[in-house]
Amino acid sequence: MKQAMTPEEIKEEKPYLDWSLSEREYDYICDHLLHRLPNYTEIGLFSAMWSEHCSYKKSKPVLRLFPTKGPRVIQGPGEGAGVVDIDDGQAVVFKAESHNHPTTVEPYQGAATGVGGILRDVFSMGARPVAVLDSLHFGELKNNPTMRYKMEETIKGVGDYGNCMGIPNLGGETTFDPCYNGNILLNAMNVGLMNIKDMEHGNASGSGNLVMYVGAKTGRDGIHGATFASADFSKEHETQRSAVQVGDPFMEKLLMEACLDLIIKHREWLVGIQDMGAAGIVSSSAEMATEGKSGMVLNLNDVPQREPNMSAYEIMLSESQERMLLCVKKGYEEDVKRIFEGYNLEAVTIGRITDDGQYILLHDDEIVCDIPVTALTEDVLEEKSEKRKPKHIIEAEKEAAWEPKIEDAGQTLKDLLNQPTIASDTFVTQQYDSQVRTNTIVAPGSDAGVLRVRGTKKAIAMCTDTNGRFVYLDPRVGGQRTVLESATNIVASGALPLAITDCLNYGDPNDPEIYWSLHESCQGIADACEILETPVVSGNVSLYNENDGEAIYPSPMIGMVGLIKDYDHVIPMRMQETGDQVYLLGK
Amino acid sequence: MKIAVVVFPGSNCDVDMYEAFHSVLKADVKYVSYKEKSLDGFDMVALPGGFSYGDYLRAGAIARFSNIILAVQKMADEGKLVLGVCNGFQILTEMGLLPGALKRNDSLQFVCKDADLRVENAKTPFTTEYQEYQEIKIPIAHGEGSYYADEDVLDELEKNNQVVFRYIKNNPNGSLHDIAGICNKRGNVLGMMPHPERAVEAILGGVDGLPLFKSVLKAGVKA
Amino acid sequence: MTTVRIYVTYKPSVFDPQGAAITDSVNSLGHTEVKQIVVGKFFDVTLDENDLDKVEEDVKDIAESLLVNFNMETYKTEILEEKA
Amino acid sequence: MTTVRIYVTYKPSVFDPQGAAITDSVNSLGHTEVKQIVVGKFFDVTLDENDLDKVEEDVKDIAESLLVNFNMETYKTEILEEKA
Ligand SMILES: Nc1ncnc2c1ncn2[C@@H]1O[C@H](COP(=O)(O)OP(=O)(O)O)[C@@H](O)[C@H]1O
Repeated sequence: MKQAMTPEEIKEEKPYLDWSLSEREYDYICDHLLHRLPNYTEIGLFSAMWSEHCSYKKSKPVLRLFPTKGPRVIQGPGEGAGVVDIDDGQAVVFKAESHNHPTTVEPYQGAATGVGGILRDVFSMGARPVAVLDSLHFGELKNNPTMRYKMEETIKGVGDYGNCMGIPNLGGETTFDPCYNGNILLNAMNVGLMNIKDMEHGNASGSGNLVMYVGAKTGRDGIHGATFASADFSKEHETQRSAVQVGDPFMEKLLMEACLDLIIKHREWLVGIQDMGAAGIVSSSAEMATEGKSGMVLNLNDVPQREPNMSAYEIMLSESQERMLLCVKKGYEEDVKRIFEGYNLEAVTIGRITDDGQYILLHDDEIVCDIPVTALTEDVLEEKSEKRKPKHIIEAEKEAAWEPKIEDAGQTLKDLLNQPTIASDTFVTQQYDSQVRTNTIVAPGSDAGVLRVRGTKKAIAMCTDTNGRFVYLDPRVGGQRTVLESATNIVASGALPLAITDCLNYGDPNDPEIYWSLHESCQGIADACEILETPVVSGNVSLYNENDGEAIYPSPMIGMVGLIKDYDHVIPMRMQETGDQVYLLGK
Repeated sequence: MKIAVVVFPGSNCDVDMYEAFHSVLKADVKYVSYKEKSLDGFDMVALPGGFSYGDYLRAGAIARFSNIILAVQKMADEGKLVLGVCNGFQILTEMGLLPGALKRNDSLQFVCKDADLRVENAKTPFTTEYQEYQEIKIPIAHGEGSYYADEDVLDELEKNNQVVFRYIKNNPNGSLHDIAGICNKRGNVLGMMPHPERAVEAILGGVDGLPLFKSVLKAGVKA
Repeated sequence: MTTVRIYVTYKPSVFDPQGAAITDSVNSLGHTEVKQIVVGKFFDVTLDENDLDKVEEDVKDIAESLLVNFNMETYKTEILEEKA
Repeated sequence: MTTVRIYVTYKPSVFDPQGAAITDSVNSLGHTEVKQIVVGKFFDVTLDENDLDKVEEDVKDIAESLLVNFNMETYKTEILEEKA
């Protein structure tokens, strides 16, 4: 397959600008990393790997604010998911991830694949996913049938995927605010359990070891997620092409059972395993090789493909769902294949590990990429951002604090209960299987979901909390409050808070006011985490949540997990008996 | 009494069913793969809930071509106990061991909640530990649970007392005659949408499913 | 190669909640001229077979053993295209 | 009265897990001559309208505003029958 442009044409025409790689970055790649002009495939890989989504180049300085260590933390941020010790050789494994753009564009599939992606992050660690939580934020429902449709489809997408996988939904939140009119938020969290001895890493090392691919075939789905998300919507109508990623929960169920089987029963065959998430094969393979301080050679003709005539660039960047990448010890190729065959899945060798640190791709007998692995993963230019206190906050500080006037408390209560954000969520939670696998002690509808750890007296509590409006008005206190809200939800269920995960949902960070809010609110989250001794063990950043230049409220989501030593101490939220006394604690 | 829980690709309440027999009732239960051809040596087989083959065509439609299905048929013919819950019920209708079919819920939505049921027939080997017309609460969790059969089939079911569980108060899915579970004429094959295996421990919300498990274990002792 | 389209619908006696829901929402969008909407699915089956008798036999078997549930559904077939 | 059939399918580049799973199972039933099964849905819309231009306009609006998801699907229409 011919490259679409020559290196010289790329230098001249600068197509990478459309893929959100800057001229400064391009020059840096040419002059300092490659000492030559990159070809079309290579520059495509750089633009994906150096995107905010993969590199965190904008948000890294902010993420450094978070405390990430603690006596129970076995694995903090950086792997598929965070791992926290819950005694007896067991650990709870969890992470949250956003899928805001895909859900805004195609709510059902966006939500479904959001759930699917976060499950793979957890089971690739060697943990069995035991609960899903979903944090949903929609625009206004009133007089807005499109938003109602999007809401219904989003909920259906979350439900269908988790239900089909047989992973109970243990909680979440559903809020409505005009700031999400043009940009829905879907954050999915997954919690898994494992025996610490089974923990796996996204690692590829050992010259001569194999790179194997398993799961769904590769199509042209979600290529350049970022460009797709911002592409003019109406143009899409006329074409026969679609980059929508479609979820296949049945495939994922097989993949999950097969991977857990392999990890738990045959870990000596395996060097590492990682799911293919954003930026597909390139990000999973380059990250694994970096982790293992290795090089890698992949033959793209061996990658299972769903569509004919895919270019190297398309194969590498495809975001087709339900795929995993494995590094397998030399000599165990056939054994690994046999495990997957047992689940009607085909595992295919697509490459091998080398020790020269180079990332080499072959396609149709040509070398289409030959660059140092770390150029993709570690040499990313961090970007400085400007901060400026938002005008609306400065203005508000000059005014006297607003005092609510309540004339008719009964009416005010009714008005409050009428708010979709506050009204009953049964409509949502009824569509989710919350009991499958029979460990659910407290289902959605309480402060936190509570799940028994089968075979022990232990239980884990979990919840998600977001408070966009609060954070918008006072990012520092809003960030603190959000963590505190989670902690009170966990404590009220009878559990000790252990650690948190997060999704940082914000607008364009190049806007100094938004960056200031991002920084301040994360400082607030960090403050609260320090005091509550709940380190951040995993998380996700979603920037550029805007529509027509209107940003969403800064909306960090906190997902917290707590431990209950004896589930007989679980406290349900409901009033228990007539005649019981009611107390108000605190100020 | 030896019980088999069949695992199809996409089964996901296999654990629920297994643990109800194993941890709660301390019965002799084993997982059996859908690839097996024989259930010899077992006295009962349970087809669990879930999404066999993703329910991608109709729920249960593809699973019924598995090897194990002939063995299930054989158990039914021999008068041994066959229990299908949720997806298992759908498979039993697809393979023709039970009449009728399960359609998409009238609401077009998946529904997970406690359902109020009445035990309409307490004489089957699955229900002897219930009282006739006892009202019970059992969780449901399905998207395709609306029972449908032609008029004459429904008449036949009613006449032979084959409707074992019926929804009361509120029909959650639009099933005809409020049917939640039916058995075959002989009474040794039961299919039901609600999940009795999810109602066997008080800590998880209720124990109204326990009598069903006690009934089958008692039937096993007598047999 | 031959491609056959198999149309599957509910039997007329079976209530179709989806059809009813769609008809309602089309009406409430202002299209009151719409009296009924019946929903069905179709399967385009491409077979490596050109003998039409054989094709008919294969398709009948596939439809009746798997694609159609006679308790609630009926079907029709139509040949879409044949090529060597 | 006029009845129009609206056929809705995934765009060719969109992955269809349902079609893939059904093809697999048809193959494993022994029908190895089957190379591909594509799944689609159809809507038979009956309108109280005989002016075919008007029918076409109505059907286009119904399909595009409600029945078809342009992110992933395309559609075709066909007039099934007209009667007064
Ligand atoms: N999208 C959702 N998924 C799962 N559970 C949800 C969802 N939305 C709300 N819930 C559940 O409904 C209950 C009420 O939610 P919410 O109104 O946010 O309560 P609170 O403000 O007390 O946290 C919670 O138990 C929550 O877990």
